[in-house]
Amino acid sequence: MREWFRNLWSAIATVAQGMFVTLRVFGKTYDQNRRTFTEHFEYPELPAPVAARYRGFHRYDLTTCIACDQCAKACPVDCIYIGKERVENGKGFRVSGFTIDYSKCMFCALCVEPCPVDCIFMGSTLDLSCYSRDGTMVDFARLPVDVAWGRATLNPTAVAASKVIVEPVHGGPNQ
Amino acid sequence: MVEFLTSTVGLSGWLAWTIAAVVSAVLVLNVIAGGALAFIWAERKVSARIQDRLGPTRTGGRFGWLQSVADGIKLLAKEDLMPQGADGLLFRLAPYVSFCASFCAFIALPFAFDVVGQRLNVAVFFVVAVLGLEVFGVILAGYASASKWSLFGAMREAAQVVSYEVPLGMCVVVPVMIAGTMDMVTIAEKQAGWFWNWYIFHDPFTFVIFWVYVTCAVASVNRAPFDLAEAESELVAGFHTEYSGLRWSYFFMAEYGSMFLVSAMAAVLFLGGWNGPVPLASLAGLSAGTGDTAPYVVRLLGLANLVAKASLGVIVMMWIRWTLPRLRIDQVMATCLKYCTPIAAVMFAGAMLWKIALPGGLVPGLSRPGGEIREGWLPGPGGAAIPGESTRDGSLARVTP
Amino acid sequence: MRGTSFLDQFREAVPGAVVGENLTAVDPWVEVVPAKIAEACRWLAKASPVRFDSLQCITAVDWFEPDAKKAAKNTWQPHTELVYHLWSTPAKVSLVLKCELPRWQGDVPGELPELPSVTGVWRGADWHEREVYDLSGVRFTGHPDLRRILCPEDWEGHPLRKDYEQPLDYHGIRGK
Amino acid sequence: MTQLMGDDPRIVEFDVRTDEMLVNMGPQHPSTHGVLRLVLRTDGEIVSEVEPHIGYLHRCAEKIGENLTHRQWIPYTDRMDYLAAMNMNLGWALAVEKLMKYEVSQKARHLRVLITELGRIASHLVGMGAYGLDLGTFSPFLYAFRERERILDLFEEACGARLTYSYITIGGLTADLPPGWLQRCEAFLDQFEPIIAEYHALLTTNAIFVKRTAGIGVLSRDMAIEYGCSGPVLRGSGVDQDLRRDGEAIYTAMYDGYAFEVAVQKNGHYPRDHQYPAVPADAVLGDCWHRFFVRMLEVVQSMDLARQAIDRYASCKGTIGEPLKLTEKMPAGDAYLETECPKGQMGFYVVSDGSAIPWRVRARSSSFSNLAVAPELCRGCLIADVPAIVGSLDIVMGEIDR
Repeated sequence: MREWFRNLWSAIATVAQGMFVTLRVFGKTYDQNRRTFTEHFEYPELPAPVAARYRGFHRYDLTTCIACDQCAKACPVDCIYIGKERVENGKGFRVSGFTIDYSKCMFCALCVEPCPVDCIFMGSTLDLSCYSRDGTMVDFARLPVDVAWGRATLNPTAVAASKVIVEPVHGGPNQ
Repeated sequence: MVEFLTSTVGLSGWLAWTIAAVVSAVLVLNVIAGGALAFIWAERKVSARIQDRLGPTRTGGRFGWLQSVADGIKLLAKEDLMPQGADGLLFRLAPYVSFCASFCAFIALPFAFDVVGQRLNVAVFFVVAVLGLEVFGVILAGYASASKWSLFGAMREAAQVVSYEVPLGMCVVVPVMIAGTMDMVTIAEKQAGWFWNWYIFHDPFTFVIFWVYVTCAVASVNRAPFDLAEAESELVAGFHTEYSGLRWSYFFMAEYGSMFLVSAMAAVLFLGGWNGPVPLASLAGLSAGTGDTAPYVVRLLGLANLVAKASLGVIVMMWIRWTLPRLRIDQVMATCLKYCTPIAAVMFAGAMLWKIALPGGLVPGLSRPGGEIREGWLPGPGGAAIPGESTRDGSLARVTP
Repeated sequence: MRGTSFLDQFREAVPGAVVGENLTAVDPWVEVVPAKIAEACRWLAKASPVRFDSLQCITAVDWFEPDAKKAAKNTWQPHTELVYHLWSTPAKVSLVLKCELPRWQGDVPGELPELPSVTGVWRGADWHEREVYDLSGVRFTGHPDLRRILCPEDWEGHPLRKDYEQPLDYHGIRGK
Repeated sequence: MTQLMGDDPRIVEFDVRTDEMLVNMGPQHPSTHGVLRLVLRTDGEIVSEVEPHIGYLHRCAEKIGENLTHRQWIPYTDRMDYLAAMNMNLGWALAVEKLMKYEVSQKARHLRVLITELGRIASHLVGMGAYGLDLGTFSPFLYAFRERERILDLFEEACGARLTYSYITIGGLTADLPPGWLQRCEAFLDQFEPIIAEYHALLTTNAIFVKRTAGIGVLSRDMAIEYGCSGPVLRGSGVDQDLRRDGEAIYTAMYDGYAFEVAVQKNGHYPRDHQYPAVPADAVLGDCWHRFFVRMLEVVQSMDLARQAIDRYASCKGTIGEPLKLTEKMPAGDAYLETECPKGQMGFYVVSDGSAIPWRVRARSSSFSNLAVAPELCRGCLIADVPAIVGSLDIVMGEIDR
């Protein structure tokens, strides 16, 4: 019998306690200074804030790239494809394509580290949604340099537009 | 309405009755459907706030107030699937059985003292009985789905709801005993006046039994922490695992309909029905019986009162749902048989003794235990205690005034 | 604990089990005859002064080089090595046992090498042995329920073998 | 006479036959924590046998590891226990460092402690919230995620990712902390500390929660050891083992000088248990409640360790060092190292033939061993207890299937 009352009491007390906790959170969300936790993000309307080191879609500088293949070798998933041509009457390579397959890329940033000329970095674009797999293949050599280097936002439109340009937008540092 | 149709429009009797019935049914149906939409929206918002979120914000401009409508349209557009092994007829029938039960009970529910579909002198009994029919829909759905999870849900529902009828019945009987009638209109009328006339404050036993009623009501409409029939972490979705589209939404509407119903019943039985905590109408000198606009104002006030109380009850149920973990089936049964039933029984006995010992209440001047008998101007069957209703037991006979 | 004295006791208790050891490696290990592994483990777990009451891990390492050119340079012969990592909860020390098995039983390709199961010593070995069987193709005799665990039941081959070739087709799903 | 016999109410004829039923719980089921499939053999509500079927998330991580260099495999360890990727990174990094006999700087060690303890908090928060979800309460889950979100913000600032960090790497960490990070971390810890009481109110002490977990799925001490269970599952059974204290030198060196008590019940008491809710009367050592409670204690313990690490890291001179080159060669040989991850002891085994690419990589996951004990625990329980028991083991399928 004592246990019966104890069970009853503990049930009532702890249920009331739990309900009080949720009620307090309920009330706190109406505090104009605090608001709800999720109210800090207005993602589709405003871009989601990302940290300075955010590892988003790459930034790539075609003008300095020497096509040394270091990033492609470092990539654990082999998602970087570099097209290069020998420069006539000169040394080094001319980059004819620098494609990253974002259906494979896992944003580990291992490609950034070995680059001898610091031409590839992780950017802050986090959304590159597209309707076909074609959109996941981004050829940075055919993107406008501003977009590729992150001064303008990397966006699906630019990626789509880059597919129709036949020539790379710049020939690399040896041009 | 029937009179209007036969005398003024000149229709024959049966046609008039049919039209009147259809009009009333559509009215009630829309009230339930509209109410369900509102409550689904409220559930989203309440749960969101409890969880430090905002809930729907975009649909329909601010506050996502069109969210339920959008959901409804989506559900309408969804394909109605039926598992291959399902019992076709029962599978299709189940949601409607479930919905009808919840819907029928609204007939006897008074919203203000003569705003009631059909005033019954056994309204309490009727509502409890009809509400109990909802379980058939669930059992049919679980059985007919040809899914093992659904079957588990159905078996649990059968065990649980039928058991909870017992303490629920006992809780409901207490106000009936105090009022001396099963007519919900009269029960509510007897609690008129200030809030200390409400039956929840009638004596300590009714106060306790109100909470037992809340527990049993939550259990009997399958809300968390007693939502064993659709325990999503164990049974995927329980009895409605295999349902989709509109059929599924009927279950949903039935659930919200019953939630509102049991809350409204709590309001009528314990919380003074349509009588506000402060008798505004009588303080303002408005009378429900006489005057040009006064009756309408009083009824509207009563309606608002009852809907507010019932909605509050529904919101409390949501609050409970988003706070507590779910019980196990044996614990649900133990709660019913080892806790709710004995407590309800003891409280019932206590309330009875209280009524015998202190017929005038604790402070005689404060409360009016008999209530103000206003049957004189009330339409329909008498609201007074029906002798014989409670004379089966000798002790009860003395209680009835 | 890992010193010679314990090893001597081990040799004495399970005669003929220990065939080699390396006490200077990063993880010192003891090599055990495959046929006696269950017996050795039982002694280590139940009777030895340090009760290795917990099995941490069973690993199979496939020493095989499919490329014949590279294989010629190797100092080792192709074999499958089983590594048992044992742990003693009371003493908080670990022990590494190794077993050398042929890659194929009797050098007949397709015949899985066999050794006794240690599920009788630690019940937790059950899943580990199933995994080794599944991925590396070692048959544990006396295992109560030796089925594939990670791959589907009708999968062919043992993926962690070095000569494994990914199937081109599995139930109509294109491989590679 | 026979007529009478037939009407005798005392004689009940059973023409109802009951059969056992096989039910598939999963791989698409709300409470199986990913793609675990449990085949239940049930008689009504009573489960007579549970058989886990795993492998739905098998991604051949070990085979992939044989084709990549040691550092290139770090992102794959992220994807094992994706709720505590920092701890996974650390496990692999230490295993390779052990083989190479490489020692990171003192500052890097403190930073690793700080980061992994935050990772432990984040993982236990998910474990706790998801356990509430298994028992049918939703709000603690979102409260837990709310706080975890703040930890992920901190991680994002430090390494640029919110889930697959690849932050701790062989030879140290990929980057030092950004300025102001320590203050933000301290602010988070201060802000988080009082919230734990809410979790206790909503779950640990809640009568329904206690009823659902106390005395359910009792894992005895011997069985826990024999099955190779580890982490909170082992400590919940009363085994005093924590690799942060008892592990190998390379790992325990990280925690040198740190003050912490292993969250395990000794003589009927948890360390500093007067600060926490009392153990309910129904709870048996080794049951779901204790496993849950150990996690809750470890959250506090990790906060404490993180605070100590902040102080030490801040007062430590020097740099965190440089990560090793991607193609740094490993000496021939093998090394096995287990570290204390939030889910249990995660072991990494690396065999090298002298090149930068390991010959064989093995990940011994804690959840794998912890889940193996589920059939034992679930024998004879009710259906509703299956999610309660499996949830209390706090498994992550990414780690089990690898």
